[in-house]
Amino acid sequence: MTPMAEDLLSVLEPKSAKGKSAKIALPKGLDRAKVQRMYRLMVQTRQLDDRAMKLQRQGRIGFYVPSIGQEACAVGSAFALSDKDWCYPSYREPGAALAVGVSIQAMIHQLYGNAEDVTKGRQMPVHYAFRKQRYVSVSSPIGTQIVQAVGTAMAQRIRKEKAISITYFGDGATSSNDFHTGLNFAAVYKAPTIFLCSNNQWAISCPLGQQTASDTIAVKAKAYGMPGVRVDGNDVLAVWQATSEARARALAGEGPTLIEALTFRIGPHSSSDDPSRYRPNEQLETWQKKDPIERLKKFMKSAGMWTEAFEKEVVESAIDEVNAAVKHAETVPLPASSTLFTDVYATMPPHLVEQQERLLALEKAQGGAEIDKNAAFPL
Amino acid sequence: MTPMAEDLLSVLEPKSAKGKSAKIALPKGLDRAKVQRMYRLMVQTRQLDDRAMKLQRQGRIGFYVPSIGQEACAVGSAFALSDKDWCYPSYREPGAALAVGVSIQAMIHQLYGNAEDVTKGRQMPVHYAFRKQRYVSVSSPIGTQIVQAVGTAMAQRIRKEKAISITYFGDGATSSNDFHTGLNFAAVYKAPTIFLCSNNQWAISCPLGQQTASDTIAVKAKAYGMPGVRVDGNDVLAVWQATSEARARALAGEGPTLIEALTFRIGPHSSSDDPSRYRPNEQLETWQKKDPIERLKKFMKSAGMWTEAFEKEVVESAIDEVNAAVKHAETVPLPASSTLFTDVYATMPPHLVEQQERLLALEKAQGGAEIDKNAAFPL
Amino acid sequence: MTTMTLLQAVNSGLKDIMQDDDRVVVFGEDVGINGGVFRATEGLTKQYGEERCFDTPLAESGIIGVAIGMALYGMRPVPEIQFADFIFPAFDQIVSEAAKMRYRSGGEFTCPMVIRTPYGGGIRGGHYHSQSPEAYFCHTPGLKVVVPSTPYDAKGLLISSIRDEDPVLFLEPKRIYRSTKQDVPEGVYEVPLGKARIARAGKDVTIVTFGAMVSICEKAAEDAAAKGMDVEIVDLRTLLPLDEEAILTSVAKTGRLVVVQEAPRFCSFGGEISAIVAEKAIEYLQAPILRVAGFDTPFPYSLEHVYMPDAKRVLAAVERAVNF
Amino acid sequence: MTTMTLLQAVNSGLKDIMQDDDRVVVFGEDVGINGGVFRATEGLTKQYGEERCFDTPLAESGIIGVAIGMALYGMRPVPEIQFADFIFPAFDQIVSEAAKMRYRSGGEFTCPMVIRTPYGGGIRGGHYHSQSPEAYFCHTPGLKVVVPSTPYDAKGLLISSIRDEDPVLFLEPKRIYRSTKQDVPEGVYEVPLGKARIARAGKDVTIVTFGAMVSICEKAAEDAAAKGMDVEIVDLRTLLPLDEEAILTSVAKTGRLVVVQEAPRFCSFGGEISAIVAEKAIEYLQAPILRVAGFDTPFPYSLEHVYMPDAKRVLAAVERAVNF
Ligand SMILES: Cc1ncc(C[n+]2csc(CCOP(=O)(O)OP(=O)(O)O)c2C)c(N)n1
Ligand SMILES: Cc1ncc(C[n+]2csc(CCOP(=O)(O)OP(=O)(O)O)c2C)c(N)n1
Ligand SMILES: [Mg+2]
Ligand SMILES: [Mg+2]
Repeated sequence: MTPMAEDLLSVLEPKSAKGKSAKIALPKGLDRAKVQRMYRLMVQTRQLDDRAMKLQRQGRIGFYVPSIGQEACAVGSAFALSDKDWCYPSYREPGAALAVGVSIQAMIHQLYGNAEDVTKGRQMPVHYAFRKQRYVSVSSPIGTQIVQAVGTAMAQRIRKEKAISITYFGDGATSSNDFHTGLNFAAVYKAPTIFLCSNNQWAISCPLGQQTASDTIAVKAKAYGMPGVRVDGNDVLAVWQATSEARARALAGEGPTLIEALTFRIGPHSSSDDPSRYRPNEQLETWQKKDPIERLKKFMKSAGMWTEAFEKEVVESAIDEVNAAVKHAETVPLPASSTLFTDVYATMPPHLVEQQERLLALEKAQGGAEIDKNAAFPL
Repeated sequence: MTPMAEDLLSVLEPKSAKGKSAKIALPKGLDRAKVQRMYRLMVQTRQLDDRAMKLQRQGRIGFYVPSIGQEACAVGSAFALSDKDWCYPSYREPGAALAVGVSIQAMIHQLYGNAEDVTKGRQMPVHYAFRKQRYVSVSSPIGTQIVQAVGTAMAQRIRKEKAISITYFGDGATSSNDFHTGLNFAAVYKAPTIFLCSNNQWAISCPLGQQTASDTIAVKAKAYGMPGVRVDGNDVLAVWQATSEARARALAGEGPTLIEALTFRIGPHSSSDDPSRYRPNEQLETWQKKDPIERLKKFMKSAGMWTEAFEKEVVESAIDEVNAAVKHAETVPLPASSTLFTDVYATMPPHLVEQQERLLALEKAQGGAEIDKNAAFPL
Repeated sequence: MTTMTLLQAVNSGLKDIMQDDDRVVVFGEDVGINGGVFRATEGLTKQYGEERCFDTPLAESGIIGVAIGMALYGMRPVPEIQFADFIFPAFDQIVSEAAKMRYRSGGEFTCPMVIRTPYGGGIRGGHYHSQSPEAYFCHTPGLKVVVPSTPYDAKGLLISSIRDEDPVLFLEPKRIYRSTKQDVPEGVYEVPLGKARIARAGKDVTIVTFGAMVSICEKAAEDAAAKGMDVEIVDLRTLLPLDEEAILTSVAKTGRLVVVQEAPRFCSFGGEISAIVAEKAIEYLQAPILRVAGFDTPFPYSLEHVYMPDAKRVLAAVERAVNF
Repeated sequence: MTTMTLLQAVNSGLKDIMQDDDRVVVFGEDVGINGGVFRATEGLTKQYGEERCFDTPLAESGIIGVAIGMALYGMRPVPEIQFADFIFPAFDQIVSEAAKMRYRSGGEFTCPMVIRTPYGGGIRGGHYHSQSPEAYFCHTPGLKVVVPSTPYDAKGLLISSIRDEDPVLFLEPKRIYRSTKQDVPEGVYEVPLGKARIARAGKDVTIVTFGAMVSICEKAAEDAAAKGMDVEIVDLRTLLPLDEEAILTSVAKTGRLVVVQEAPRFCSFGGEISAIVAEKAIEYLQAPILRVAGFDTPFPYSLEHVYMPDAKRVLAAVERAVNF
């Protein structure tokens, strides 16, 4: 499949000028505490994913999209943001949500779509939205967020705010209309936007070569007159560095950057998918060896940033937090039927008032509707 | 504005290795008769445009889009096609229609939208469609034809036909969704398609720099892993050569090519537009000096392919043909009211039969509807 | 007060609201130096600078997508789509994104923006410069759809739309952009969304209509009056959310309903009016509910005058209803 | 005859028509080796090769645009849109291009193709895997819109659609993809477009519906029968062009009409049914025309079961109509 190109930015596997492996140099701006924090975020993401996939298999939540193997892309990039920056994620960046300060509990409520879910059970699991963290509502339609992120960046510039927007998407999304439009608008207006493509080399069952005939995703930046950068997406430090550099350029008025983070989707596309139908096993095995958590751990060990005790604390506290959140979420009921009608508009218009009243009257007279036990996604 | 890049393919103004101007070499495959034919097609196009703009100003037709200054793009490229190739034009390629064998009379009927117009007066002027010449129905929405051309090319390949499709569009259209999708699909499937962008440097009032931040249009091909070629669009021989080469590659199974033909829109965007509102006069003057007809004429003179008598015959016969066609078109009535309802479907469904009957009954009872004399495009 | 055309009223509304609210940003194809192909944005770049009124690349999905991102952030974008016929590349951003943002995020994110676009026939624009696509948007919960029919309403409704907290599609009837003038106040004022206007009071038949069809219906009503039929015209002004009450009140009075629109009939907005009345006021009806609409064909060029509902066709329906 | 689910019937229809007509080409996201996310195209690539069934890049506008180019050329493309909710990026190609090609070119170019897409709720797919967008397409002259409700019809209607000379949107009710089985003939056969089916004969109330709502209405009809109300169910099968005659005949018999659909109510397809009856059969009506529909909100996730019309809500409407 896609070979690792020569110009792949890597921190954890640096090459000397002669192509030999060289000593790892921590990127400027990072320190021990920050590296440990990124490690923790990746572990939390992994634990959340693991547990959520199990909950789905047990029928306790309806659907899930794991990001296993791609934690470095989300965490490394989002960790480079400041608290005025806006984030337009796809469904495969729970690590970014954690990195910008969303709580595991809030995310797990969303998976249950219960009455404490801030999005009121309106969307399928993993379609998070957190206003406080400027973590914009995840959409299912692929690519739509890309151009929206540009709008926010343009507004930030009009408002002269020292902030940027970042948007996440996959290799498949580069085929979407909005990829084209988003990158083009951003370049024309020199909008302070970072386009982070997690190139995990598959779009459900379609390999990268069926998505595009270009050698890389990064080269697509040339079409828009913007810089394109290719980074080892399983190297959280390299992702952090590439994002930080792009962010600095954006703040300096130099416009957007396309970052291609080369990675791999270790798990299924979603809880509905069976990759053994289409994906060669060898490819999976090759990539399993590049696990982003293991790679960072190896470096941290060598740099004296990692101990068994640290590991234990990180893993156990992540598990505990997830467990507690699941436990609580399962005590919370579904949203009330009346919430079906709110938030369509700021003020409920007469026809919705009428529909709401009629439904509540019917429920009162005959009892509520029953959940269809046969319904499962996808059928 | 956009500078003439170094790598601009030119036949009429060849540069030697040292950058000095060199002797003009007729591209392989062209001869005296063919060059003369292209000259004639450009003159016909110009005469048609000239007259049609006047008809519009006189209120005899409702709308027109001139291609003055861009004749070489359409004629040079379409002249390179064979009679199995399919053509997906935009509104600014009357020269391509003439080159693939459409008659001036057929085009002028369309401008009048009369009962002899093959498209039955269904669309505004210049939205031609000619099945016999595989000249696909021009659409107003920008860019839509680009991806359709790819579908035809894919079908040609499935059918193992020795034929290609070509599609025309402007610089503005490179911002459209369909530009992205069309080029991407074509490259992935190695479809035998030629994408011919007539970069006339304006999209109505928006200059190229507001459309894209890339230095050229041709560079956009890189995003799709296909060759991008830049050609002097006011040099009909160079356009012919670039198209012929791209066509040969396509037939050889080597896939699509993006050709950027650098040119300039001498006239207004359309009969509704006033370029003096937005366009610097110097730019116009610079480009008027590169008139594609004058440039070819100069070469033909020097190559002994042009005489006064030839010129006279070419111009006069073009004028005569246009005049005769206008004269005839004006004798033809509008399509009958009943034609409003045909061609929505292959077979008229009951609800349209009913609507048709009701209308005809009303017309019979009360007389037909009146034309609104105040209606003019755009209001 | 100044006497203005509908087009001037739109321009005036934009100017005044941009003065009033610095979150308002206007953009689209050719809206800057060119002032829009109809000149609705004339002078805005000059007055407010290129950051507040600017041209965009030729991509409607980009225009709307960018507007959404701005709205989420806290601006009040007012993107223009050059002709309503060209809104479809942005359809996904409008119906999947702008319309659903508030709901799907549980109110965390909202999308106040106004998409202005000229719509409708009668300008010899043929297939792709004439359509009336309101039905597509009226079927999309989360959107509001507004259509003025007079200069005064155009300005007031536009300002109300821009001040509204939800995304609004503002359809401007281009056929009457310059056809009549009316006194229009200077400065900002509102005409409330969701409230219809009785364009003409009458007792025999109700016509429900909007946009450029209002004046056609007024003409038909005069012809009807000459024949002794007293027509009431309800000009909806906002199609979604609909002023059901105004319609039902009028129908309860007249007992007869004719719905008039330019768009094709099948599965259209006008059908919703019929359906509501057939559900809620059938007991008042003394005649079938009739619709006068565009035919169920694409919009033609040469035969535009035959295609579009005119006073004759409206009158014929009024007569049918009265004589039933 | 083989007993098949609706999904298997679709797959069988594709297999047989591809055998019968070598112009038929199938493509879309994940339709190749993966056989489609629902497996509707399972085995096609294996049987007919990668030129006749293949995966595409992730771009619905590309899928449909390419299909148009193939259809113009003379193929019979059958593109798949993975979920109907994702059809909107292709909206422009469908409504501006495919639908209008024959008309705008005066019949010079035609666009026979079938867009297959699973639609509707009831699978816990939330916002973007549940919508019923038929109204958008039914308002678009030049398109046909077909919705099967049984395995037998699914195969026969699909084959008729592929043989049709015009573009067809073929909406597959995914909720009932695997819920029931039926005998389905082997080999190609047709169920004609434009003809409704009386799914249940009755004399007191007419229900007009289609797709996955047919079985919901059948359940409601049984409950109604238990209460002494005799319900007739018209399963439309083709929404455009509509079998008006079947509807009017039934309403003339029963004098009462309930329209049932999953989509939101406002400006929907169901409204058209009401409007037609309110225009053409009002003299037969003994009750208001009622609609049972999705609420006018985006499609929810957790409360899907409350949102979707169920037998209870249908029954309530039937009772209201009968007791009016
Ligand atoms: C517009 C649209 N079309 C189709 C889908 C169905 N779908 C969901 S995810 C997906 C593949 C996405 O691939 P990619 O962009 O590479 O992201 P990844 O899942 O690999 O992270 C598809 C086809 C969709 N969600 N939206
Ligand atoms: C989708 C769409 N948006 C807007 C328009 C209005 N419009 C017509 S031509 C045009 C500019 C096209 O520019 P370009 O592609 O460079 O072609 P040119 O006219 O210069 O030949 C615009 C904006 C349209 N026809 N279609
Ligand atoms: Mg991917
Ligand atoms: Mg141009």
